[in-house]
Amino acid sequence: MNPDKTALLIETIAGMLEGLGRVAVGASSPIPAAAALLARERGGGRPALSLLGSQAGSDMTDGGRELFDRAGQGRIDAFFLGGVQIDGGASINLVGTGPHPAASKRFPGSYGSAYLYFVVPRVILFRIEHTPRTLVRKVDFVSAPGTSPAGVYRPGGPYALVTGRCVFRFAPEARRFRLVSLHPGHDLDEVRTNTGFDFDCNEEPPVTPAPEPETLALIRGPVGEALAEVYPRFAAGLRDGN
Amino acid sequence: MNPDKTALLIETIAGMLEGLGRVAVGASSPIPAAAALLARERGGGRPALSLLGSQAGSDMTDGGRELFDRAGQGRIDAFFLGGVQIDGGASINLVGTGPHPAASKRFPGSYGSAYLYFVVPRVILFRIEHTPRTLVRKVDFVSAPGTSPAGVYRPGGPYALVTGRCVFRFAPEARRFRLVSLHPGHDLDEVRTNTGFDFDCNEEPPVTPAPEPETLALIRGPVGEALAEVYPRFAAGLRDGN
Amino acid sequence: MTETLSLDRLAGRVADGAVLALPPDYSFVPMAAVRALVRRPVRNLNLLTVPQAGIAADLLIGASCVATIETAAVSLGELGNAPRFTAAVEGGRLAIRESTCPAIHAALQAGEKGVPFMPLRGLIGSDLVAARPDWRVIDNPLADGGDPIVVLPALRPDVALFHAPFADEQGNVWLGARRELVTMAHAARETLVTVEEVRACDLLADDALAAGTLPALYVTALAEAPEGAWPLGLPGRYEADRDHLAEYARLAASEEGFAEYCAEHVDEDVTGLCAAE
Amino acid sequence: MTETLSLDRLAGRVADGAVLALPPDYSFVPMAAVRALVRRPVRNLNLLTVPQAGIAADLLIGASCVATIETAAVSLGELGNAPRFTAAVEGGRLAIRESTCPAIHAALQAGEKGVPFMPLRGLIGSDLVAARPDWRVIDNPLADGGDPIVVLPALRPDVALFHAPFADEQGNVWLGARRELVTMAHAARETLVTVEEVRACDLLADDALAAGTLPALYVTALAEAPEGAWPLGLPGRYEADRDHLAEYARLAASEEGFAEYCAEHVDEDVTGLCAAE
Repeated sequence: MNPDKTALLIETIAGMLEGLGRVAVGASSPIPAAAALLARERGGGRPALSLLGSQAGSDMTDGGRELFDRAGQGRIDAFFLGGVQIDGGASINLVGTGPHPAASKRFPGSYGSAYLYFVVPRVILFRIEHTPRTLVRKVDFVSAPGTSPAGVYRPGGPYALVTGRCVFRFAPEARRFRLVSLHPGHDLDEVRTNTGFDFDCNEEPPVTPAPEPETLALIRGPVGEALAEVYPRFAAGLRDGN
Repeated sequence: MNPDKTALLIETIAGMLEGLGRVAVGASSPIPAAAALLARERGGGRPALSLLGSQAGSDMTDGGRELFDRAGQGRIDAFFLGGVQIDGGASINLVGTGPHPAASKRFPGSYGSAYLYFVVPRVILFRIEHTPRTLVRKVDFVSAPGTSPAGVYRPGGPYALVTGRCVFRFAPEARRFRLVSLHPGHDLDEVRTNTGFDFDCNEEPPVTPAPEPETLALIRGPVGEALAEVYPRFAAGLRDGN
Repeated sequence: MTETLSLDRLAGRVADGAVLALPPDYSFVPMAAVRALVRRPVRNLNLLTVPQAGIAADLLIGASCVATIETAAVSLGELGNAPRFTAAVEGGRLAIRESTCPAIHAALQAGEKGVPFMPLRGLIGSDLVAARPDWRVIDNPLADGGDPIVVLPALRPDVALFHAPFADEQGNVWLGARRELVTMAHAARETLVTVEEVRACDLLADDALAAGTLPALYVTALAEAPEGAWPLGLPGRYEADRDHLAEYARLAASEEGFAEYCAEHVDEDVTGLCAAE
Repeated sequence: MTETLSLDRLAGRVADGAVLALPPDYSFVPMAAVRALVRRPVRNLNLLTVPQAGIAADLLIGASCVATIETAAVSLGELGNAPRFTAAVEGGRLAIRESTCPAIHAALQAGEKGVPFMPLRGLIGSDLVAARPDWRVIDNPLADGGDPIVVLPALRPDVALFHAPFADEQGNVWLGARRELVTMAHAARETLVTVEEVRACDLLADDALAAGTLPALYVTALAEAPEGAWPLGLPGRYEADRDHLAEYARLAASEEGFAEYCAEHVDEDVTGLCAAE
């Protein structure tokens, strides 16, 4: 991915984390991790972060369950999830395509999604690949549902979906995504063609704002440095601007 | 208490621990702790011990819950409980006498008894004071019941009751105690007079065997030494034979 | 961010009427902070002892700071029954929520996990179940009926308060193997900690120390209180002051004696820390 | 008493058909012992990944040692999907019990506590619930109805197996902050541990080390296996061998390549430890 696009995604996600108290980032998530570090840099230490897979960035001392226990305690304000498939109701599938269990294509599994999606107030879905294969009308397997019936304990849920083409916000009442901006160089027709689900949108959606020079300097500087322990190659790319 | 009686009680309880894998002893229980140490000394390291309140004798690293979790896992073969009152059905009361909650006489509370009595296979009740005040027909408050109806999960329960006058074994089918020996110098009439509940017994119960000289040497030697960390005064008494 | 406060300011953070969780006498008991609470004085506390308590609870009860107590036992150990606790219960002046050690541990674990309840074996047939209408006996939903089991509601104390050997400047607190305090802090909405000292280091950066560290995330505020567990001991640091504890037991046997004890040992801040602020 | 065995003898303690719990790639993975299991070869394992797994599970699956797997995910992380796991599931040769990380942690805590089940929030509406007939949705018994919650049956693995930096001669094992391994060992019926080294010390006698120590009580047997986590890293000791892991990912993409990998790196005991017995 070109460095402008990477910086754009980092900037976009960082904007969604402003003012929060604590953000956790799962393993193998360099762009969300960079976004969280950028938000912290701008917020003077807030949000606090827990970076999974990082020694220096993790402050967990109660084993693998601590992240989930913290989320259950209400101490995690935002988290990131992806999906082999994401559907128009914000349900995600991390298990496989085709009929379960004899999947025609198997993926790793649900990880903590079936829990965290319910208890973390602001879950940001992030999937760069934006095609009818990834953004589908209905997922083949629900690792975690986007919404729940009344009565189901659910303080958390989907907040936004960030892809390589655009930004959607999720409207819980409508149980639908609404396109809020198109990344520079992408248009609505292209997004419609590449999205397997219906979504709401204005006729002329704005362009996702590109990061200011000061932000780029932060990404190349302190953000890249902090990221280097966990994602050395990705961080090197950031700092070189490629 | 005179040193012969102390040694007799230690010997008696130690005999009930032979061949077990692991014994735990609560805080403020010097005689059971000495008995457990004696059993371990004779058993060449078995049973293994967990002495609560001891730094050197505790091998717990998961906080206050670990003893209970271990017991729930089936890793504790014997434990000791006392009672402000103990009744003929082996129910124990650690809470208070008179109507609850406005007890006429309040005692500390149930501690872990309401759980451990159910899950530790061999619970030895130990109460030196053997009077109609302590051994009652029915306890005023059931901290932990001696037996449970069919269907209640209960791999554990009462094994024996050792007092300053005699030894009872508990017969779970009959749900009654059976006197198995009288301590030297005590007789059946005296026990009957001082026991508030009915119990079974042979016409001429044997005398509780006094410890052999080798056992006394162990009690004065390695047992006393190991005990000194937790019960310095009690251990000093043991080693001086007083 | 963890704040660093004076001892009296720290004690000021415990609201009247709060559910306050305290450690057992074998753990890291915040005696200096308890004296500061009595001096304030805090009122109508709902004490939760994790799972039992000794002089700390007795002092608060004797000083009329406590409305209710949830406990598995209150005792001075080898020094006998806790006199002010005993008198308050016998006099009908203290509402008691009877419990048992593993129930308190399990209910705090439920609080820690954000689940509404935790099952526990045992208990059935104990009068504790009758004394605790908030506990329920249900049929084990995974058995085919006929397997009763008790479920306990989660405990989430308003404040957990304890003393620890040291903290670092980021607010990480070293607790060693005293993990009941870790669970207490995870389950509590706020955690206040007194420490022997604040060290210039990063506890989480050291493999060995990290294993026994409560991360700063859980620590609302810290205060330095050297010998803050006195007259109890701090395992591995200093021994209990047995003579003083015996004096407490003797004096607290009567209301007058207890007042005398407080006048001498509680009403003045013997550590002098609040003046130093 | 904890026994000390050779690596191959230790592997011999895992019975065919056992429920075997393994740590996740970010924890202390017993790769040397896993290779010993493949050499044996063990058969029909029921793997439980705590809560996810990587190359260890993939190797056992590729070598036809595994009948079923209970897991939240199997993946090689940045190196992509776990190829032998993926092929086995797609080929219908591996029965999978779908789970999610906190469910595995919670069910092991139930095993640790000796309770038959543990409740967990979330999950409702996920296809995991349908895929797990052993999970039940019940009405929260402490609410007045209308609050559905999932209960998970306790997990008690037959064997927990992991690698640790060191143990002492009494069989106490230092795990630092890797407490998922502590819970695993508490819940398991037997625990087998490989260590970098056995040290002449008493881990429980040192305050700082005790905080991160699994007591010998839980440790059935130990084997020394220097670099026993290789090609994964041992946090704080050595880094993962990224080139080797990439080679694994490349070769294991096909059955033939996997056989080639095993011939080179698994079938011979590269550590030479079994010969040393």
